[in-house]
Amino acid sequence: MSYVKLEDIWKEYESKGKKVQVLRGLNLDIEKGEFVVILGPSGEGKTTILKIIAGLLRQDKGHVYLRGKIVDDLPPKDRNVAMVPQNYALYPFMSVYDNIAFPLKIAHVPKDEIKKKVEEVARMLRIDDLLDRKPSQLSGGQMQRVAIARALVKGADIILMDEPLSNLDAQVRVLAREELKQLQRSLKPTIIYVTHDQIEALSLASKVAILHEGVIQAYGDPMEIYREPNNAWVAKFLGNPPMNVLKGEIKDSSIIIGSTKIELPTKFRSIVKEGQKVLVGIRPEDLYLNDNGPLEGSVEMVEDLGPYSIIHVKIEDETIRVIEKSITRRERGEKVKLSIDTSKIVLFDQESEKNLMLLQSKVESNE
Amino acid sequence: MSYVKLEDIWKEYESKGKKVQVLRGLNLDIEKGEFVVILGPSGEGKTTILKIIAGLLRQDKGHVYLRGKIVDDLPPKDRNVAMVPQNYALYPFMSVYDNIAFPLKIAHVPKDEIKKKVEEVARMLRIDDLLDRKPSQLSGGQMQRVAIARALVKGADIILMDEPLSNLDAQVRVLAREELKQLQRSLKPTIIYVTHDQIEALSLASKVAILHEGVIQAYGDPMEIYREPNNAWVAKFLGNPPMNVLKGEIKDSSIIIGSTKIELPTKFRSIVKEGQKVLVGIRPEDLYLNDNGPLEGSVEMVEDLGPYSIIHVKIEDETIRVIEKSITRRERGEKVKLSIDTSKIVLFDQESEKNLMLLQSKVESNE
Amino acid sequence: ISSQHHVTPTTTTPPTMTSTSSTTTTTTTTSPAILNTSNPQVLMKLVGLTSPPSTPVTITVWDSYSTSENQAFNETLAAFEQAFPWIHVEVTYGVGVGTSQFETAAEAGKAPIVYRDTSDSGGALFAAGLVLNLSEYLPQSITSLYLPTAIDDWTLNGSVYGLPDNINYIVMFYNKQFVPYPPNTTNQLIQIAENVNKTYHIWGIAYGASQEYGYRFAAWFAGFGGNIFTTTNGQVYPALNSTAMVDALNFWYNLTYNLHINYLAPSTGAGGAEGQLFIANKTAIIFDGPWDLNAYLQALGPNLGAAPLPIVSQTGLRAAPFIGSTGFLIASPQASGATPMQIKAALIFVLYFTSYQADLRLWDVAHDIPANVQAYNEAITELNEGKLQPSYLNSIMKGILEQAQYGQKFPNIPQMAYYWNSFHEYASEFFAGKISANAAAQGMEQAFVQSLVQNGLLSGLPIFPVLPPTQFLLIITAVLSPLIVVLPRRWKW
Amino acid sequence: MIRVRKKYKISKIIRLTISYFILLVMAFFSIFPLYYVFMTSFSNSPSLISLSISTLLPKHIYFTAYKELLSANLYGGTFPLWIRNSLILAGSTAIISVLLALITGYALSRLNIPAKKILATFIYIVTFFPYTATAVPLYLLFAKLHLLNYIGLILAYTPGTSIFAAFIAKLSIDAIPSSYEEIAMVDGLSRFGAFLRIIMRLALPVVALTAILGFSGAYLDFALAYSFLLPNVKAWTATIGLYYMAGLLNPASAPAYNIFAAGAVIMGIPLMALFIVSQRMMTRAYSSLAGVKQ
Amino acid sequence: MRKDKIYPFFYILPILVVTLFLFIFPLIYSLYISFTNLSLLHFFKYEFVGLKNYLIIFKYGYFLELLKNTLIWTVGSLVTMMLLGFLLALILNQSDLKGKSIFYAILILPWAFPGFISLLIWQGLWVDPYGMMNKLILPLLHLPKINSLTSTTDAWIELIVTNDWLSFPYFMTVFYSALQSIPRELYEIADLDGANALTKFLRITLPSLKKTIAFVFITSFVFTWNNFYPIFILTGGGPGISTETFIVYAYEEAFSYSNFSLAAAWSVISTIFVIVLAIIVIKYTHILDSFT
Ligand SMILES: Nc1ncnc2c1ncn2[C@@H]1O[C@H](COP(=O)(O)OP(=O)(O)OP(=O)(O)O)[C@@H](O)[C@H]1O
Ligand SMILES: Nc1ncnc2c1ncn2[C@@H]1O[C@H](COP(=O)(O)OP(=O)(O)OP(=O)(O)O)[C@@H](O)[C@H]1O
Ligand SMILES: [Mg+2]
Ligand SMILES: [Mg+2]
Repeated sequence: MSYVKLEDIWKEYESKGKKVQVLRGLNLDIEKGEFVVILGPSGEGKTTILKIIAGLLRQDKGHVYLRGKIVDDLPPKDRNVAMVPQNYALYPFMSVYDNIAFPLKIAHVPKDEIKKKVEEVARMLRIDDLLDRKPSQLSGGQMQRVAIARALVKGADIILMDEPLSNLDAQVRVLAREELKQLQRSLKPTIIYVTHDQIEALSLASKVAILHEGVIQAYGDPMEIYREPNNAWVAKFLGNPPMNVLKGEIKDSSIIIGSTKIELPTKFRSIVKEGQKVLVGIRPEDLYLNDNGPLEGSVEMVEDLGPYSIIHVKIEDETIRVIEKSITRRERGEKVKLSIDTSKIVLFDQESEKNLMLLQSKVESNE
Repeated sequence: MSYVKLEDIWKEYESKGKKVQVLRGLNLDIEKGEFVVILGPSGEGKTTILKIIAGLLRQDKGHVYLRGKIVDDLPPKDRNVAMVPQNYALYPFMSVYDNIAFPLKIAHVPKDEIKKKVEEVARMLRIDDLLDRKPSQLSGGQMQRVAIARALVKGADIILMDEPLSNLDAQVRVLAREELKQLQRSLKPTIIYVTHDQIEALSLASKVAILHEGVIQAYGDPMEIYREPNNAWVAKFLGNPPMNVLKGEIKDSSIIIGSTKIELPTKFRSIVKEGQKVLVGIRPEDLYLNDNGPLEGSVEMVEDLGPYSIIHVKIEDETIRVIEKSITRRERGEKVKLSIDTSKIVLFDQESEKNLMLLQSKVESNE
Repeated sequence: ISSQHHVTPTTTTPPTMTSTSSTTTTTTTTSPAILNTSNPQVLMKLVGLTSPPSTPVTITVWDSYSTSENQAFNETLAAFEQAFPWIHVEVTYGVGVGTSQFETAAEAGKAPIVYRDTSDSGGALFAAGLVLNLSEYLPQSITSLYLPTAIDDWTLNGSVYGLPDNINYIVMFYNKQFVPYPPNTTNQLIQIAENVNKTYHIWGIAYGASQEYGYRFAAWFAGFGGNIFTTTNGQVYPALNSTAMVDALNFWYNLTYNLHINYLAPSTGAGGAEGQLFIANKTAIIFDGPWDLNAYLQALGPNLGAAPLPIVSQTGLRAAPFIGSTGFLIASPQASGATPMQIKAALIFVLYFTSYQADLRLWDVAHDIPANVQAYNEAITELNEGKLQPSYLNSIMKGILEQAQYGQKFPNIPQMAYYWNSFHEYASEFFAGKISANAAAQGMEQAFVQSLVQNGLLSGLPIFPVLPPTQFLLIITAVLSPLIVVLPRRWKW
Repeated sequence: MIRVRKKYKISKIIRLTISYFILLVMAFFSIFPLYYVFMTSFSNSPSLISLSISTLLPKHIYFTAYKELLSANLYGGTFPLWIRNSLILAGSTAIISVLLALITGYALSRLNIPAKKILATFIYIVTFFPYTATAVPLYLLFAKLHLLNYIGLILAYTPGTSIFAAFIAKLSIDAIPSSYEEIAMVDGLSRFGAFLRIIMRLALPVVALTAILGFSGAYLDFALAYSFLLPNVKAWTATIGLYYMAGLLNPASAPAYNIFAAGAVIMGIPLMALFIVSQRMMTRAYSSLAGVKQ
Repeated sequence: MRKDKIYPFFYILPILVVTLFLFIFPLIYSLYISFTNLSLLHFFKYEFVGLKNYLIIFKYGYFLELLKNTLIWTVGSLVTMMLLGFLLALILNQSDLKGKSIFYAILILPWAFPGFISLLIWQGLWVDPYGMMNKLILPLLHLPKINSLTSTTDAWIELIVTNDWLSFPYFMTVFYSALQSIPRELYEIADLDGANALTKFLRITLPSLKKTIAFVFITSFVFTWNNFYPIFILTGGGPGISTETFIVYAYEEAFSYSNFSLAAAWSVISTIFVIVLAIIVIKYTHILDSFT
């Protein structure tokens, strides 16, 4: 049974007389104890989803189920969910202790019990020495931990997080990410986490849901989606540097990309038709600089990033990104050849931009 | 001759009665046409350096030279430098056109000349169709381009940039980076670029200057510093995930790390003494999961980031990060063995934390 | 901002001050016209000039005339400028009775050279040294040009400090629609008022209880046999705590709260509540001065009547209002920075503007009661001949002039300044029902005494030690020391 | 669950009903005296103490008060002239107040001035001195300096508004990133130029607020204008003029409250329009007060 | 000194000069005058009399009475107008309220109308029984009539209601602005935690506005303490001196009785009171910290 379920959620905003349809029949099913990251570009409605789950907004259509029960008419306070908003929303005039204790005080929990609980959760998050401070005296990372502590202290087992790391320094963010992961591992709450940063999504999620145009485009294991994206948009959106997506055509059991010809991997044989126009998705890490490679181009730009380099190779009209581990010494303008790990390429229909492989399996399962 | 030169710059701030010595005898020499990235953690004084170059702040001690001339007493407007501040600082009440034209208007350039110049630079930066908009109607990337256009339009050949990409979405940031690089290549201004994001530093810089404790810790080709960091701090700071730095000791032409013994590469033979305590720096990408490797540990955590994965391996008491290209399927707790590309390891003195190799070459060159 | 309009009379010291009802002439007093102060030659000679000076002289004038009075003033001014082309007059109109304005300006040395004010305020200014002693500049004979009552008001310790252009006091205005005959006694007054109340359902009387309370009440106080001051061994002492005061207070309290025939109005005059009620036919009788005549005339026309205040039936004494006067003063050189020649020009100005012709013009245009003897006589003649237009005005003016017989001297000793507030404070508490009439009379007396003591006009205050200024620096420091609290602990300059 | 929703709806209706009720009552309370003046200005027989309730809904509307007010000539002064004077005076005061407030706010916010805290506290506390204590000394001082004129008035009006506004300006400028003016300086403006052209523009809500407060302060003042300008009828401001025009300070004139009311309406309308137009700016300016550190 | 250390002074200079001339000079002058016997009787030849004026005030003046009145006036006005302003701000701040801007525009009008004229209008409105207040409004609400001539309580009601009318728009605006700048997330989080409207108000709204309230309170406290027009015009301090405040008294002393030195002493005493009170508040709330 799903623990959090969104069923055909529609939501429209009206601002200055203009109506904006933000969510358009969104469905999402989350199991207990999962860490689901909703990933999507800015302004696509991620915060809106969280607010609808929390009951702070009401959907125009559709239903929200929590713990198997419909909650459309329950006010926020009766939904027993906790939330860490985008900017933490710590009460600036309360000490850390009071911030964390706030939900308990409202619930009229006895004083000493509050004290016990707050101290416990503070210890767990290593903020027990900060309890006397005001939020303005905290660093970003500490604020985040306080916000999480406040969410945890109620004992709500569904926690909604709205880009909790977006205000942190790169360095701190890495640490915070690791912490969060540990936390989820030990307490096992159901976390719905919203972000537009895919590194976060990939490194945190047990499942990732990719939001675009008001619906979930892809939902599942992040690496699965990474490997086998539903459609070209997801393919390009997920991964940094993004997947190279090239136009191609199927001919004679090969894929013709411009003037290059690549062998069609066997798994696609039954799926594509002769002459079908496709989009070929190749991850930058599945391309290798290789003097015997079939693709030929010239180096346009090299980005040395330490652990790996990104090489922009211009092939005919298109620029392809290639990842090479460790430091490269390619020069701009240098001619290079590339080979492809064809087992890893993904094919999309050129018109619908849908993943042909998944389309096929869906057709199959429907039959 | 150096084009921008900072000579023994000291700067102290005072806030709430406490004095903070931010810059402590900083020296920096920048050639014409270079793209220098000043990289340092937050709050180390990067912005301060830019402001001192621009003349917005006055150093307490030391001198600033621009184009070979001392400019300590020149006000900002006479230094002929351009600046792209951290938040772009586009005037919200002016259109894009007026924003770009502003420096020219101040200089009382004739109207039609302004128009010509603005349009030219706008075309170059592909914002010529945005000229009528207000900054609030621009996306982050567009804002950046407008800010750069404003910097370029004056024709100043020294451009100071203060973390111009820090407010952008991850996706956009990659594109913006590429653009900036292209731009520098075609116009050849001298760019001094400040950031705390090392990906940016590594991918953009023709030279990188690493700022820490008020002085430049390392200055030079980014990959050189990456490979051969001056000291353990730089080693750990540069690179993401950072370099693994382990305590070791030289014994019998080997490096003893805990209970593991690694052969001492020949290049270090003449440098280290028997029994010397060292810090051994190993980049995560120079470690390989290899069943025959000398190091043994258990997987503590795996972060799949798409193009590569970071595997945290616990060896005795220390956690080591290892990069593996592409997606890994190691499980938590799994026992693994690691081999090291010993040719790439770096040795530091355990006490001074200085790079032994560079120390040696310095001694030599001094002799 | 002062909503307080009209005279708040202040100090003057007359040679004789306790005369209850110094009778004023109603019939013509033929005085030999020795001086024609409208004649340029005469005036030049009076101030000791044989010929006009070679350079023109400018004098500044603050005038306090009302709109209609200014019509007359402007006519006189035109004539004056023709007669004295070498005197240039800069007039500031409508200052009101800005005594405090004048004082502040004087302190800055910017006072106008010529200033128009009431006699009592002028007396205070004279006592303070802000205005000239005209007796030092003009022959004694000029006093005979003015009504004795008027010029007395302008005399302090035998020195004349200003020249009057009118006299004024309050009278009883009534509405003939409601009041069949002007009441001659308070019993009649009550009877008429009760009748009005019953018949027309309007107020019999409206009596303003504003800041000017004391000025108006003085008339009734006198009617009940009271005196504001007594003098023992040359020492002036307040005499408010008397049965007269208690009776007078109770009389009005009775009319207001027991008989409900008097409306206790929050503001006085034609602009105030009492005047508006009168204008709107909502009250039959009010007590007000001729300065508001025009407003009532316009509203009531032939229905307006004027008569002297009635006789207080309990005592048989007339209610006697203060007889005041308004006139011109010349600022002392210290206050205005005037040159001797400007002073001379100013003297010519004040004489000219209080001359027969000037005063008569005021009478004709604005019905001011002349202070100039000749003008006064002329006015009486006109009235007797019924020359005023419209004709019902003649009887009204007669009624007004008749009151002058029953007035009382306006005390202009400096002590008088402290009467107003002392009286007002306790009278208003009495009418608010907070204290009894006895307590009010006692309280006002005590407050009066205290004010006098505080201002050094009555002995009784212990002598305070005068510390040297250095010690005061210490006190100032102590006083300002709370400021230290806000200073940060570690302050850095 | 439907009941929960219903309950919520009912409580919402109750809440809104109470709100509208209070708003209507208060709206009536605010507008009643003004409506009263407005009606008085169109009446023929003037009285501020309305003698009948029917004054509130008059059968006839007279423009006599306006005609008289606009055509009357008091010793060379006319109401339109005084209004013009008032506008000039108030406008100048507004401009100077804005400059002073923003310069001070800028200095407090941005510049490193020794003993800034003490200075600011001191300046703040100094404004606690009442008018009764400062009026006479000020008059004397200005008389000595030959400043009993518009310049003096503007000088005297400015600080009251400015000091209060400077604190709000300080808070607003705190919220403006300094890079805005820095970039302008790098682009060729001096610091003061950047202040004038960039900071003032970015702090527009405070500029508007200060301007309004400065304007209305000077526009409505009576006491100071009275003591400074009295001798010169042609230099009077509308408030003084109106006072005399309506005969309030002139005991011997018939009171003309309808003229007074007409003047008040003429004076009040531009001011009210100004307030209403800039209410959003004001709200924004004041909200920087809430941004103070907790 | 270096140039960049000097230029800040040019920015602070204008306000310093202005303060010096317009506040410090008059203050010192008043202080000085309060130690002399400057009055109409000693106009050009006044002399130093030390603390005499102060001794007179404490010995013969109505010091306690005036202090009590001033406190009633200041606290009474301030508390009611702040509550009123706050209530309206809260009402206007409801997101589902329609016609907000119209109501706001109407409610702000008293602030935008020439104040001295408003006072005169109110003076007329209060006249018993002819003013509209007593004739129409109060009977309509079944409230007793108000006559400031006959009752001290009535006089205070009249003064405070009028002053409320004059000033509530200011407080409404300030509080409304402040309310709007409270982040909505704070309330949303509290909603999730189950806070009811009252709890949210007490635990979020009030604490968020603490500083604003404190700042507005001090500033307005001083303003009201020193504001004498309403009293001067409406009751003139009566009946008796039961509505007279320090400032009204000082004003009358100076401008009606020309006893400048005594008036100065009263002003000084009054000022010391406000300053001490204000400093305690400033110190306690640290309100000025954010402004400096
Ligand atoms: N109250 C509102 N009124 C009108 N439009 C709104 C409102 N709230 C959000 N929107 C619009 O709805 C869209 C989705 O908003 P939402 O905040 O859910 O996006 P988001 O995905 O959380 O974005 P971000 O990553 O920037 O936080 C946006 O385009 C936004 O402009
Ligand atoms: N005006 C100032 N007064 C006092 N301290 C200051 C001031 N400006 C900066 N500092 C302090 O000086 C140090 C350096 O500041 P700077 O802004 O140069 O750092 P930065 O490297 O640019 O940091 P970031 O990456 O966060 O932008 C910081 O610790 C900061 O707190
Ligand atoms: Mg969001
Ligand atoms: Mg910085």
